[in-house]
Amino acid sequence: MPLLDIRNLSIDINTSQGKLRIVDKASLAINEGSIHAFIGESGSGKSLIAKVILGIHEDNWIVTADRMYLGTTDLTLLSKSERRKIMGNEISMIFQHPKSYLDPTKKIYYQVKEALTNTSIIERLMHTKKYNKKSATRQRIKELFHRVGIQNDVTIMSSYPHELSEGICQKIMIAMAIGNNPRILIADEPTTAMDAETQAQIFRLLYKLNQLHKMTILLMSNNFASIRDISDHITLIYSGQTVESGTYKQITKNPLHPYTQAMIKTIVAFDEGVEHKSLLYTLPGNLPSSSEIPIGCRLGPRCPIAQKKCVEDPEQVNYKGHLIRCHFIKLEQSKYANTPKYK
Amino acid sequence: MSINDEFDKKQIRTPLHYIFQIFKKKVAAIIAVWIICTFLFIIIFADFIVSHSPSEQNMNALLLPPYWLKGGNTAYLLGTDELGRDNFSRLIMGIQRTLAGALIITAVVSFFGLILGALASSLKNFKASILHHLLDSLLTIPILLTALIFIVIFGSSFQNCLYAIAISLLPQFIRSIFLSIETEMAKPYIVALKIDSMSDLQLVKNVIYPNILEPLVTIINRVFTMAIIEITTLGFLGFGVQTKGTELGAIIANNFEFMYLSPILVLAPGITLFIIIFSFNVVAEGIRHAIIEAEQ
Amino acid sequence: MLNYIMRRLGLFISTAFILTLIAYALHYWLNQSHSQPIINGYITYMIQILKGNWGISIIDHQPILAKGLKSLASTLELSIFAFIGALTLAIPLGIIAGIYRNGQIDYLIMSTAIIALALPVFWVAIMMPTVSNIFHLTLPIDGQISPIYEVKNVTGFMLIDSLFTTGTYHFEAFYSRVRHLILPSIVLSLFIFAETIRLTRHSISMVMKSNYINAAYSKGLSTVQILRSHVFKNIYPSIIHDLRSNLSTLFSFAMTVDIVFKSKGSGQWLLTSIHEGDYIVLPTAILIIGGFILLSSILIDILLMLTSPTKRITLYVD
Amino acid sequence: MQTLLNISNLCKNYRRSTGFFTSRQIIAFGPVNFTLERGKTLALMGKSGSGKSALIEAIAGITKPTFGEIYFKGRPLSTLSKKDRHKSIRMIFNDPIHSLNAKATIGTTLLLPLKLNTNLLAIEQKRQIKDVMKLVNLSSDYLNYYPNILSIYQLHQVAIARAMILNPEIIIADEVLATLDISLRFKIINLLLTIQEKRNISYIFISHNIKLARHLSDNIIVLNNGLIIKNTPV
Repeated sequence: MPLLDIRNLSIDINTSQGKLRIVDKASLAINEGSIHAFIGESGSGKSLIAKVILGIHEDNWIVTADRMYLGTTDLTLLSKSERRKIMGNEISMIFQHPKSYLDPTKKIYYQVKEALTNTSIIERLMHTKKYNKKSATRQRIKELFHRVGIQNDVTIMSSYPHELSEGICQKIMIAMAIGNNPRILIADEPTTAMDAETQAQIFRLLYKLNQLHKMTILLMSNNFASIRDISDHITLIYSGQTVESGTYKQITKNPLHPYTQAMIKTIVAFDEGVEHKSLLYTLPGNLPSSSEIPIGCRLGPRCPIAQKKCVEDPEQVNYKGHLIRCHFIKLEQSKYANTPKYK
Repeated sequence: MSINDEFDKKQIRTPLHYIFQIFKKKVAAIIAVWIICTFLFIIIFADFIVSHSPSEQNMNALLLPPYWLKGGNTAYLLGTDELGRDNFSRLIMGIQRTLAGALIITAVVSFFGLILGALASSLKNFKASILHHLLDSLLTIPILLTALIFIVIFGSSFQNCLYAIAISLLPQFIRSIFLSIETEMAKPYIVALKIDSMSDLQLVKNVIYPNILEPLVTIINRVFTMAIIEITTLGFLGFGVQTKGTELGAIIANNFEFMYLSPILVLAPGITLFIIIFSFNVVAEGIRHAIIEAEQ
Repeated sequence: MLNYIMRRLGLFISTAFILTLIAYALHYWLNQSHSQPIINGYITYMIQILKGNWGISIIDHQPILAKGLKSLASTLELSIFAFIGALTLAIPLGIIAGIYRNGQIDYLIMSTAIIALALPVFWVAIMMPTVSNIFHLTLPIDGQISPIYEVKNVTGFMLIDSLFTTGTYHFEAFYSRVRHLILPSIVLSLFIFAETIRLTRHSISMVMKSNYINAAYSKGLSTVQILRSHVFKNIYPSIIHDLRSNLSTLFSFAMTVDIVFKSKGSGQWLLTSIHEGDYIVLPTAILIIGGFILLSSILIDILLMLTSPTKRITLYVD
Repeated sequence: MQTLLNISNLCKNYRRSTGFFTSRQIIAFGPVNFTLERGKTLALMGKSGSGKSALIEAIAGITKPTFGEIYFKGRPLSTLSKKDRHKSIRMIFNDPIHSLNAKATIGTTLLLPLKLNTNLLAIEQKRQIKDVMKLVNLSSDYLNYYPNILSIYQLHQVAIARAMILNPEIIIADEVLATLDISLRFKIINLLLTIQEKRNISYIFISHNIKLARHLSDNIIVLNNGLIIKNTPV
């Protein structure tokens, strides 16, 4: 049974032009202890889904879902304030531009301390006996910092955010996020605008957390290439519709949806080396803006195999845990064959 | 000029047009606009509205109450003052002088301020630093003190009051304009335009001023408010009073002693003053919000 | 840090220098007989100023400097009173308006602020006695202190000086001074009140939108806790900075108020001097009032810098 | 093969005040030497703070170098008029949204460089604008639009059109691709490559992605602390 199970989540936003369906029947199932990659271009609705999971969405959003469970709790039944309690304890989130999530006028120590409200009772008893409270918290923060790979903890604790680099700030955010041992960590494009080396560091750190501490991670990204290799499960979203979902192997070796195929073709072809200065493969057209979403399958106008039928909304097909939302999957052709489609 | 003649332009709205469309939806601001229009009407046609000459004295009707109270007289809508002059006529003439004065000051200060602000922003190094120190020191002198000094220099008359206020408001205006230009100049699109060979003055005139409309509205409204308050304050303090013409602050000062006998003498000009400032502020806020909404 | 303070002091000195030039220009213009060339005249003038010889009033033959400072102290007392009153009311209201932005409460508070901003100060000042009469408040409506008390001039601040008279009058003189301050400071506080509400609301709504406030919410903190630990520290620099740039406007209003309430402040001092033809006080007034505003702005700058970590770094960089 | 740009001993220092009276010389970059040939692409790489941005700003004419000279087709750039300089070397900024004037239509933005730098007739200006729109695959309907309703990709197209409008020989791009989605990134690369093939122009660009830099460029220069530590042909 998945830890986080979302089925047919739809988000409508009331605007001056009427109701806009931004996210259309998105489904997401995250298994405990896995890294789940959630991939979509910017503007495809990833962040909106994250906000809905956390319950920090705006009031003019209309959220409907068939099922939205975290473990055994039904998130749809909870009020906003109850949802807020779950945040931090059971779901933690890290964002892009971590520096803006740190208060510029407070030292790092106080900000991390604030996040660590619910020390377990036993831990607290142990510490109150041995040390005074302050050094106990310091000790805990130190441990956390070491877990996320921050070396000079003493200096950093007494620094202000603007004195630190984005990479360090992201590590601090991760330390704060895992401080309360959440059941799931959501990372929303955690490495945007960082240089390649820092990006790699952050991804390595997340991978290590998953491997050593069995942390469940939902990793959202627009870049298939950078997170593909650390993830166990991959879900792709296009313009608010989840198009394909499956294990790492299913998605990379046997992509069935035309969008996934295009995505893989784009990246893999480039990775394997193309002719110098040759044109690169991309899907024709652009991601539709929220006011001009096509009816039916939203990939329709850009899809290489689109037909008349695509103006109807395709049903999601489940094939051995491999979910595809397209009218024209030719299962008998693919059969999870060894020859990947893009070749 | 339309670069693409074949294209149907009807769907595209210019930013100004768009701002105006949003502004039209703001009820309070529109009401305020109509109030301002009424006052403008009063300024232009004051001579036709008044029923009595503001200096005409009627010794048979001293300190009459307004017409709706007992003892009032419809010939004197708002009653008379201690010399038997018609309050209504004096009020109308007062509005004409005060408001017209404030509008002229606002226009003059804005005109010179925009030019000087643009020049100030194109100064470099030493000249800029001298200018800033000069502005800094002028800004430490309160407007009322500056105005008093200029009245001492020019001599006390309504016209000189206007000069004095305009001059004392100018440094503030230049400084605010300069700061807004400065923040706008730091934006990346300005660098891009500089690479298109645009000169600094061209930039300020054609690009920056349209882009800083929102602070501009605030600054100009500020100048107007300060101008009208200073005009009436100086009038109240007894500067620029003239036998013939009249002015709202001076009316209040004249009638001050008779406030308990006939409260309308002080209430009417004060409330008028309040309504004028209030409506201008509401309109300015409305425009500002419209601009902000349009930019989003 | 020291570097910044030095630079501010440098700015203070150069601005003060220009201020003395302006004062001297006015002095030169007012003195019709010019015995010396301009530059020599300026040097002589400055020597006199530095020695403390700021001239003698032609009306009552008293030194202008002492009178000017005493009237400044009176205006200051009024302003500080008004500030305290206005800020204690305006900051909470501004915070409420900022948090419930675009709600009913916000609308109500902002309307009050706009109305308060549009009221002409001198008119409110002359209406104030009537208003207090309506509420049956028997507050004094003019003067600095009741004339039955004789207060010796020690610090120049009547409120403090009146405490030295406790031997004769117990606290009566002090109470009398406080009662005299109430109405004028209410009038003056209207402007500060409106301005502070506007500034607070603006900075609050800016800060509340920021990511670190969202992060604080996601840590499970309540709104009150967030206000206490994250919001205040981030908003007060901008509020104080903006109020600082309104100091000279505020002083203008304070002068108007003390003229109407005849409370022997700077405004009244200048007005009576001008009416009686004693124009020589004007250059002195420029130096005293301008100098005071300049000094307090610079001190506020330095204080702000010392207390806010983010300001500090931006200043390191430039 | 014609050498378009020859940079010799170019250096940029600036003063930063460290005390009330003292200041310190800080070297942004240099001295650096390299050449760029017609139709070739040069990629600048290096950590943040290595002086890449300062270097391209100096080449683009945003800042003045303290020392050294840039030769354009053998002539020192400092002897060229501002107009000629801006005509032959143009820049694409990394953030297309903030580098466009929000109060001007796309047409006005494209027209401005023509008006300020050339003496073309109105008809020729129109023709040139339409040509450049065709070059970047953007419908000329967009000329009457304001930037706020364009998508990110379209804004990038406009930014490229703006750089191409004066028919420059060198285009300088500052991290154009850093924050984009991969598919958009590839589209822009394709566009730049097509333009290079059609007009035979040269690019200098900053990149963080070694793979992309390899694909796009003929030469890669790596900067560290303002100095060239590597200059390798691909």
